[in-house]
Amino acid sequence: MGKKRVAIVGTGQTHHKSHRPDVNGQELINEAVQRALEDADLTIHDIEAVIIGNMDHFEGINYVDCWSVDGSGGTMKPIIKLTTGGTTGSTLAIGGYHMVASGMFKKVLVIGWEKNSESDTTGAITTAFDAVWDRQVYAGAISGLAAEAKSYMDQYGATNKDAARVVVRDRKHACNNPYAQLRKEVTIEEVLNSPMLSDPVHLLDICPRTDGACAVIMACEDVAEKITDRLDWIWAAANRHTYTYLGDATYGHLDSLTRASQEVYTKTGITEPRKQIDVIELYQPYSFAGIMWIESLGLAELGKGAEYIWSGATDMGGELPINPSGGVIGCNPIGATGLIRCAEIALQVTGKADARQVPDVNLAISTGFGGCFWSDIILHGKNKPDY
Amino acid sequence: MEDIFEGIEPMVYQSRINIPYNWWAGDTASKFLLAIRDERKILGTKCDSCNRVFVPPRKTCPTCFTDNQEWVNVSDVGILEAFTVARRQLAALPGKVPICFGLIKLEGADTALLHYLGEVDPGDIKIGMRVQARFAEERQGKITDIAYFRPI
Amino acid sequence: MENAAIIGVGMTRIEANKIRDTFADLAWEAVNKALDDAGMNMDDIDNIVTTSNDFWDGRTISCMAVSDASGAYDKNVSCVEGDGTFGAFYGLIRILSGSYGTTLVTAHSKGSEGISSLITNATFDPIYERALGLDMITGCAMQAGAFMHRTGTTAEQLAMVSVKNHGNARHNPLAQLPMDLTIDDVLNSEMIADPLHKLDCSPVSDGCCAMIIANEERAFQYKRDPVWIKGVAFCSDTYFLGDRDLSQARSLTEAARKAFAMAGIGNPANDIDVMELYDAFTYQELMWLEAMGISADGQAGRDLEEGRFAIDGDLPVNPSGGLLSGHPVIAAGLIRIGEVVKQLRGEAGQYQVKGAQRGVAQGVNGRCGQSHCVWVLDKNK
Amino acid sequence: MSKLERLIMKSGDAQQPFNYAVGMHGSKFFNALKDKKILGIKCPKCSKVYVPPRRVCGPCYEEMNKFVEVGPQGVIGTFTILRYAFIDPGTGERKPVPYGYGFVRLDGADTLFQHYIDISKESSLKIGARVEAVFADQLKGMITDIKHFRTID
Repeated sequence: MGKKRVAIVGTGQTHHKSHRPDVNGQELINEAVQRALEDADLTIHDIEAVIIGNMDHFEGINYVDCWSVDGSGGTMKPIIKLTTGGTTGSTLAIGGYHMVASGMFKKVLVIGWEKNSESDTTGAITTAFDAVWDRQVYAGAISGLAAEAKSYMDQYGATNKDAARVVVRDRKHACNNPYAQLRKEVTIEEVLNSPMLSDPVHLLDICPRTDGACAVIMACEDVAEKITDRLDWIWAAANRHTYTYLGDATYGHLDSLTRASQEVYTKTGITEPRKQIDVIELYQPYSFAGIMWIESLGLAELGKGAEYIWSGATDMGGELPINPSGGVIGCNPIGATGLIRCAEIALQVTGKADARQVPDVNLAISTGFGGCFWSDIILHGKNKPDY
Repeated sequence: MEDIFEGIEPMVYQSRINIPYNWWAGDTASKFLLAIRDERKILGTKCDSCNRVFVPPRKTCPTCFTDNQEWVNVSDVGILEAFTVARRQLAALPGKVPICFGLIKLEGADTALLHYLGEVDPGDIKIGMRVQARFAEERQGKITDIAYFRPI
Repeated sequence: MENAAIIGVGMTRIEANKIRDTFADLAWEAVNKALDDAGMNMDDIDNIVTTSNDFWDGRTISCMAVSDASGAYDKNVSCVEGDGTFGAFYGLIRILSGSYGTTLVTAHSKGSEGISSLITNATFDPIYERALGLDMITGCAMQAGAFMHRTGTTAEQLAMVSVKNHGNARHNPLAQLPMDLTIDDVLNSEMIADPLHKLDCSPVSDGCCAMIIANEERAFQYKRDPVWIKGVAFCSDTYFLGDRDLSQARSLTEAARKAFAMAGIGNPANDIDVMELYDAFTYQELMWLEAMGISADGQAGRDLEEGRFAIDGDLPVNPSGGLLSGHPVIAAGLIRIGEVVKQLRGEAGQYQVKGAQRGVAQGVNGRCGQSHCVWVLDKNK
Repeated sequence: MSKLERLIMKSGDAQQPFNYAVGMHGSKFFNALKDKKILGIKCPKCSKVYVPPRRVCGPCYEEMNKFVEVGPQGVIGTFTILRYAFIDPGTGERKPVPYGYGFVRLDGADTLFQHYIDISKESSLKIGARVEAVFADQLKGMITDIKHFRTID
């Protein structure tokens, strides 16, 4: 696909927390950027362009690309902002890919961030939907997701217990990730007994609110191979932002992820994702998505997602580990979240994932979710793509 | 073609985005604002690499991208680099016009601070004039703890 | 850079209040005009980039509003937040990456729906600045004063930009404010923030622009002669106004230097036939011209007086009337590119610059020209 | 750094007012709502009926211009009951909870219409349950002219 092959040469994350009173937004961004530069053994002067994103109304700052240059290092460099809601982080990663693949920039710094502690997250997300039609009754991401889960349960008979199993997995995985916010195991009973937020979603089914930033450095082939021999190659990317109104969406399976993943599989010749993919970082903001959306990814037949989860196949040590980092259940600085998925996969592919490392990763997937049931997907590989 | 909107007046839905924000100042800005609040002192941070002194202070030098370790006291007196006088009652203005804004480069600083100008006839403001901070009587740890800068 | 071209442009009229239209309605109109212009249909579009701003639209994920109406239903799509020149840049990049043959780029905004003073106050840092109550006008007024102080540019020269651009708009059927003005009209208009009078400032506007960019192979498959993209670059200065010499636009100087070098422009003052610049305020047109090396430092006002930037001058600037005659934020930069395309195709009607072969468009993000994007377009490959 | 007081800047009563254009399709919908009629719009190509009405059928990329009356009864497509407190961005105040949040497939429509669902008979709330619109006492041509949907016995 690309004119130039593109690889990730460095990543950096903050230690994600419920709130970071010690730093302002620019300083939070800077922590992730400095870590990514250190990881790639580069300085800010090596960076040719910066792509940044978040969701404006979480922090109430307009023109964040311009405001953030003190932290991002964008001073006297090209900076551009991409924003697509929850998918922002994965949108940024795809943006970084195109910037480098174009041949116009050799090294690009990609930054996603959010300080969700600075506002009411649900209040702010509610403004993502149409003021005239949707905003009156919509109640943030949890309400839409709850409606999705309810529909799925109705169609396929899944249970709260099935969903809780996903939480148990991700919270256990998060204990291996020093950057995760929630690093404490939970039991199925604890999930089921946690307060009901929006039927059928309990408090422990849903991701936390987080302050955090993530930075990823991408480079073109000839430069990347000089920087390091531990490269995460971008094989393909696709997305679908299928719906404009919430009521148009198909509830119970994530159309947008099915279509985007099919595009990527077709481009790269993947016919049996369950066998060919070694690890997935799924943008899974709540437990039920861990069952439903793996069906949309083609890992299980419709209605069989829970069975696959219960088999242990997606646990560490299983056939196809999902969310070794603890995923979004472990932390969710929204504008960074999709990029964290990408960065975590880069760690997996390059063997830098320490306690959360999945052995022998060759092909891996990171995804993004957001907006009106929108999906982004990136296929990563250890070997240079041969096209 | 039939006009499907015949007799329909276009409607407007009046609403607002009203989300309360709590911005953490962070340790660097807190130190700056507390020094103004508690000691009526204006602090800057200094970059080890380029030696520039930033007011308002920055944790990291925007150009060198290294952490600014050193804190320095700067003067409460400086030179006016740019200004305007708001004459129309624009919605963002917190008080009645005319309101005078200026960029003030304090002695000892390499960057200019954005603030109000006061105790001056708007017509007498000139770029290059010397001004001094007038601190607010009641200070709350905000940028408005400096009430304004006045000519000297 | 590999060859890529603009093969379709569609614009709504720029108006003070498009009360009948939602964002989706605006996008539908502009996109269909662009498709018609190019002789394409939606199936010919490989991917889509929409450009909008959540603050101006009063909506988080503002791009969601125009997704269906921009044809994004089952296509790869992305969304830039910022000026339309930046949206177009990303649209171009997605072609140069080899991933897509054509990109549809849109940019929209409706200034009429919000309160621009409050929206632009939100560009000021919430810890060090926001409570002071500045906005885009008072911020830019300080810059105007600093620019005039350093260069000796006069209020009359600023006013002359307004006279020229509103005058040019009389020939542009899409412009919001065609006006027959005198320098005194400008100087006697309400003083909003010293030194900016009402007629030194661009209006609040609604509008949308759509554009189709193609790689070389696809550029020849449709109706129109392609207009070739020869150079594009963008650059950001520091955020805090007090960190910069506010009277200079060094990030524009850098962006222009790069874009001109890509396009092989050695002498910008001579090698460009037409320019569409981001004149949100009168002083900006002069300041940007100097920063791009079109006029010597401090000389743009004099060059203007001598008629150099008039439609029949040797380098016409903003023949469409510019932002002063209609400023739908976000769309404004994409409209600049679109206007240059019209000029190079020879389709600008009564504001056509004779024999225009090569043109420059510019867009701005952030406060007081922090971040600039410069495009060089050419009639010839 | 020594232990420092950590300051917070507050936005206070700052807010961003907007005059959102309803659009002609929406205006026609609300005009009809004053007569307790609910309008959808039909795609000339795929015949799908959308509520709320809008100009473009996304999948077909076609302009739609045929309004059709739908409802006022329908079935619950999916729903949830909101139980957690959050800030309503339209008011800046906490929104009263719990409330029923429903996606209703109105009779004659293909898409789901979001609105409140009456939760006083919670056990009757099921996907597929029939519901009807309950109109407000005073009709003003606003979305709140429908008070909520309630299940039909």
